[in-house]
Amino acid sequence: MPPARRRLAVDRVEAVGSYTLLVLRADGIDCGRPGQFFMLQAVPQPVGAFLPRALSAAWADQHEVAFLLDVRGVGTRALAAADQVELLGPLGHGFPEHTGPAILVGGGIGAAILPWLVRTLPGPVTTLLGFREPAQAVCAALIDESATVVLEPTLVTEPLARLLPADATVFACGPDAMLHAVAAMCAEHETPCHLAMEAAMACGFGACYGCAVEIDGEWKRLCIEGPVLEAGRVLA
Amino acid sequence: MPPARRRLAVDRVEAVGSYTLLVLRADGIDCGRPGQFFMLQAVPQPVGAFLPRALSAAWADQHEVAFLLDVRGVGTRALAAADQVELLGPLGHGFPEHTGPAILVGGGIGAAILPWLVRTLPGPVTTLLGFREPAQAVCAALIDESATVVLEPTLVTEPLARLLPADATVFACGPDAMLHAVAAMCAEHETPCHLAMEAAMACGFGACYGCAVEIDGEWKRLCIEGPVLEAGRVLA
Amino acid sequence: MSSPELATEICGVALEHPIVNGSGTLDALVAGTLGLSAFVTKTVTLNPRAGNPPPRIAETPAGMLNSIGLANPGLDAFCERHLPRLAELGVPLIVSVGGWSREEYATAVSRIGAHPAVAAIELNVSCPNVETGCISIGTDADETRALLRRCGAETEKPLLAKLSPSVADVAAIASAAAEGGAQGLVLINTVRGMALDRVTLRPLLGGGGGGLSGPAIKPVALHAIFHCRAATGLPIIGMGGVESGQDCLEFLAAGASAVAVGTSLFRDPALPARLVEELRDALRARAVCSVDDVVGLAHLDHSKAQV
Amino acid sequence: MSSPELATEICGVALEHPIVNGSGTLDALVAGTLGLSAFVTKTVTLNPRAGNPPPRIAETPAGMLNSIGLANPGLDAFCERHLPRLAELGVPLIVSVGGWSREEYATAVSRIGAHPAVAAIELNVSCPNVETGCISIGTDADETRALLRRCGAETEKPLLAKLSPSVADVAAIASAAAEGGAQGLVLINTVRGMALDRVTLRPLLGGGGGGLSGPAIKPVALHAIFHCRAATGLPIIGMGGVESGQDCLEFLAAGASAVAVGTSLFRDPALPARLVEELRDALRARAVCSVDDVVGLAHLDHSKAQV
Ligand SMILES: Cc1cc2nc3c(=O)[nH]c(=O)nc-3n(C[C@H](O)[C@H](O)[C@H](O)COP(=O)(O)OP(=O)(O)OC[C@H]3O[C@@H](n4cnc5c(N)ncnc54)[C@H](O)[C@@H]3O)c2cc1C
Ligand SMILES: Cc1cc2nc3c(=O)[nH]c(=O)nc-3n(C[C@H](O)[C@H](O)[C@H](O)COP(=O)(O)OP(=O)(O)OC[C@H]3O[C@@H](n4cnc5c(N)ncnc54)[C@H](O)[C@@H]3O)c2cc1C
Ligand SMILES: Cc1cc2nc3c(=O)[nH]c(=O)nc-3n(C[C@H](O)[C@H](O)[C@H](O)COP(=O)(O)O)c2cc1C
Ligand SMILES: Cc1cc2nc3c(=O)[nH]c(=O)nc-3n(C[C@H](O)[C@H](O)[C@H](O)COP(=O)(O)O)c2cc1C
Ligand code: FES
Ligand code: FES
Repeated sequence: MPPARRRLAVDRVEAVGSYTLLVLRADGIDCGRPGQFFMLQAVPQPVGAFLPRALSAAWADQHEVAFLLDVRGVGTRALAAADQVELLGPLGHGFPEHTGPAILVGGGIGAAILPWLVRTLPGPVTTLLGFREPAQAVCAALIDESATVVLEPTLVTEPLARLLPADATVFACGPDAMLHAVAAMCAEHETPCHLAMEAAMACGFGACYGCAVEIDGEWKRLCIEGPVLEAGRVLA
Repeated sequence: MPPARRRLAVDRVEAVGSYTLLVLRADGIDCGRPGQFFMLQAVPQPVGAFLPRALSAAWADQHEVAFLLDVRGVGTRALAAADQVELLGPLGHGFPEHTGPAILVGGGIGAAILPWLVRTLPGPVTTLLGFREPAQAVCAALIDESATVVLEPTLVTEPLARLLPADATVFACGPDAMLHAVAAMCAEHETPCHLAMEAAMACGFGACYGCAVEIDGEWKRLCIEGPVLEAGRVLA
Repeated sequence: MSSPELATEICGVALEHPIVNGSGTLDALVAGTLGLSAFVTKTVTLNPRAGNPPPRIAETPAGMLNSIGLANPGLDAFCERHLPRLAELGVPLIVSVGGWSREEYATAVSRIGAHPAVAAIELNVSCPNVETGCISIGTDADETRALLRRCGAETEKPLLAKLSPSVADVAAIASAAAEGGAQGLVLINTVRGMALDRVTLRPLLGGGGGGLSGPAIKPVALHAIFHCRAATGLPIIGMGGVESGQDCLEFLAAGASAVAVGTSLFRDPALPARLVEELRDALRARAVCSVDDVVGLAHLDHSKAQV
Repeated sequence: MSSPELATEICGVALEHPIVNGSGTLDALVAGTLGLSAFVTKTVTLNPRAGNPPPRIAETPAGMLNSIGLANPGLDAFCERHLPRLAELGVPLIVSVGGWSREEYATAVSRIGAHPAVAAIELNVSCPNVETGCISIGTDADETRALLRRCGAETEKPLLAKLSPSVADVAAIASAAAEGGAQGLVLINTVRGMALDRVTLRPLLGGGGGGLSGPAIKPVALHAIFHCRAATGLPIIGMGGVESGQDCLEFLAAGASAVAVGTSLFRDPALPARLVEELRDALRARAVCSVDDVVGLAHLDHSKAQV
């Protein structure tokens, strides 16, 4: 059974370079774990954004749950302007518990999922972030002060290539092309790798079958199987 | 050619008993004359109120244009909560110029159209207002401090009956049943009578043919012929 | 006043209240039944179907398009793996069946109808997301009649025909279904539509076109329900954009005996519970004793509604 | 970059830009032409029609229903009183014609086609707000073909067929119209729908049912345009919920040569001017030289769009 939808007040909205940080008062709700996601819709429902938007928590605690948004369309624009938000979640499977060394790879707004993950990893962390432009890279400070940041035309797979093979687990989030490149590199070096993926979602709780992604060689629901997947399940 | 649609800022919103006064900054636009109407839509457009709402100006001058709203549905509710409003108008034909004695008859939210009219009538005015409940009658003060106010089960046609025949012109606005009663009484006493009518309107400028009312014995567009009509045209 | 009676029935299937789900809009094995009074399965076909490639959904004004493409595990897996677990849900089970020929439907109906947990079977002759079969049957009165006859020979369970509004005269198809022996109707399936990618201006969905659902199609649903009820008198599961208790009231008045939710459920899984409350309140406010008193109300002494 | 070329043509009628109005959604004699590149009249019928009793409109999610019922002054009054004034508007004139039989259409086409100010004639075989005629023709391929043949014999002016999406296969009707000699298509008329009065729960509109228009039906329109273009290659005036320059772009890409606005015009009479600007900006942003370069773009090397 999916969690109950909750109406939460917006605590603050801040620009983080060209991204937007949306912080809700968590009201003590269970926010799950890093890598899980929520379906968010502004209140009142905006004209033209009939469906809620899937967003990964950037971090969450007893007091607040934060999202880093790339405001591109009508749904995210309405969220960035809202006083209240309907929130359904936490949904899906987040990152697995992990204690050893980790390499975090983020591309663009994919970095949004990393602040919380980095806070929960007890072992040594290396963070690699790739962006299209400097204004996007501002969010790196939310994740890891010592992150390696590259800008296009350099791809984040370049610094990753220099680190592999590594006795670490890779956690990656970003555009599909990046995820596939990262997964291929990790497979080649037999480095464990987990990908946080995206797909168009209408429900987030397995009802619509809209979020189909090729997993284990067949179309499966990303909201149920993922959004975090062991890379081998997607690469196959 | 209809006037240009304008986006106006809301100056203030006040409760007037159970009605709501919505005052916009007029920004120097031409607001027409008493009895004309405007199509209003809240900004941003509210979900569920796809069409603008037809509203008569309660009054207007260089600085402000005011509307008295009976907030019943999603469109008026959104207007009462808006910071900005899209406004198209003035539209239709208002009350004719009149210099002699006048009897104003308002029923329910029909009273909304009278404050402006009363201010522009140079001759003696008798105002009769009928409401369902005391909270609605609060708006009488906006129209005429010395208005005769009746509450259901008394109908506003009762005080009118006592005034007729009269050497005056009657101006009436209210529910259809009231308008037909008033028109019939005036016809009986050969008292000139003008009615401000309502119909469901999609456009307000003659485009949709939605606002059909039986006028001169056929379905005609209220937004073009009216909303103020010489009673004989509707009674026929 | 005592609480209004929400219990009702459709084709002999007793329902605690009139709110069920639309086929293909809930996986009760994952999400539970969310307070629905019956569970309708996603359409099952003889052979497994992977469904259409993504993207499978697109947002539209007050609605959405889907091109899922009848993704389902196929009859064998459904009967072996899903049915036993669906039987444990604790609410009546309505299984939706699709196919590419009369015989495919008949095979599925026979096997599914034999399962004791199945209360009724919905024949989906209206899926817009496949090229052939299914909707080609449901756009043809003769095919629809023949399909119902053929399937009726395979089961004692009530058969309901799920129809598409994307036809010239849905009431004529409904009448054909009734002649073929349908005990009920399910109205409406999605309306055929398409979205283009904003940037490439090519068809957005993996299946090309898709089916439009959500509040946008509510008026289309009310029209179909009203006219099919008038034409056949059959009990109807009504759906298409329902999102409030007022909507439920209107669907019942148009002629539905039960009301299904699909798209609006995606936004809020607590919707069924809220609808039950809102419907109860609405009936109470009207001093109506029972849901059944509202069913078909729109047909009483109305002089209009010719078109 | 120089300003993109917005000038185009439909069935040989030169247009300054692709934005026109939908039939029945503007009275240019009252409101002017609002910057439209051509004016399409409300549907004219042989005999005058009072139209349906009120209420004639109802608001719906992201759209509206209308049951105007083809209110019009009839052919004689139209030709004598309206046509001479419409001829003075200064933009090409497209007259929409409706009827209850082939001969009624033919009479109107012959008389209207003879007027020098008339650039083209639209045959409305798709009005959902009348019981018979009109849409009964447009839901039948043979009737549609025969109607076009019959009317083609009456005029040299281009004939466009305005079709309803409320059929099983609009592309089949479009193909029949093409076979009958239609030089163009007008897509889509409103979708059949109904609304109930919130309180009485009886049909709200004076005509019973009504036609659904506005953004809600945009996906239905794109689907119809895409498939009719693929089936016939005929030039199309596309419409159904258009409210932005992006919408215009998508309608052109789906296969429309001109784009009509109806319902969204009601909310803002300045819409045509805004659309022209937004379309110009959108073309410029894509470095496209001319509207014609976008028309039909959605059909290029798309592998999907089977349904
Ligand atoms: C599990 C998951 C986690 C996500 N986390 C984040 C996050 O932390 N921050 C963030 O900015 N974005 C995130 N996204 C992407 C986010 O959901 C989309 O950016 C957003 O839906 C686009 O909405 P919009 O209103 O800006 O754009 P619109 O153009 O209005 O979106 C139109 C439609 O397309 C869909 N859509 C468009 N792009 C995407 C996309 N990339 N993925 C899924 N659906 C899309 C939307 O759901 C919507 O229905 C996540 C997506 C998923 C599936
Ligand atoms: C010329 C004219 C002047 C008016 N002046 C005023 C005024 O000064 N103050 C005021 O409160 N109201 C006035 N009205 C009525 C006002 O337009 C409706 O009350 C309002 O449309 C109802 O909107 P809603 O959002 O509250 O209700 P909803 O229930 O959301 O309305 C639903 C739909 O029904 C239509 N509708 C419902 N009732 C009416 C009605 N009585 N007349 C026309 N359309 C209706 C609406 O336009 C809308 O499309 C006027 C109407 C007209 C035609
Ligand atoms: C994502 C999705 C999948 C659907 N799958 C099916 C299906 O498998 N079989 C079927 O008969 N209807 C299917 N439908 C149609 C719904 O059951 C319902 O008829 C339609 O969506 C209208 O209701 P709504 O507006 O409440 O969603 C589907 C609808 C959606 C949105
Ligand atoms: C109020 C109204 C009246 C209409 N009258 C006619 C008509 O007389 N003839 C016709 O062919 N179409 C008529 N239409 C249909 C429109 O021309 C158009 O096809 C349809 O509304 C879809 O476009 P839209 O969503 O932009 O309104 C009418 C539509 C509306 C809303
Ligand atoms: S988002 Fe609906 S099934 Fe995954
Ligand atoms: S409101 Fe549209 S014609 Fe009068």
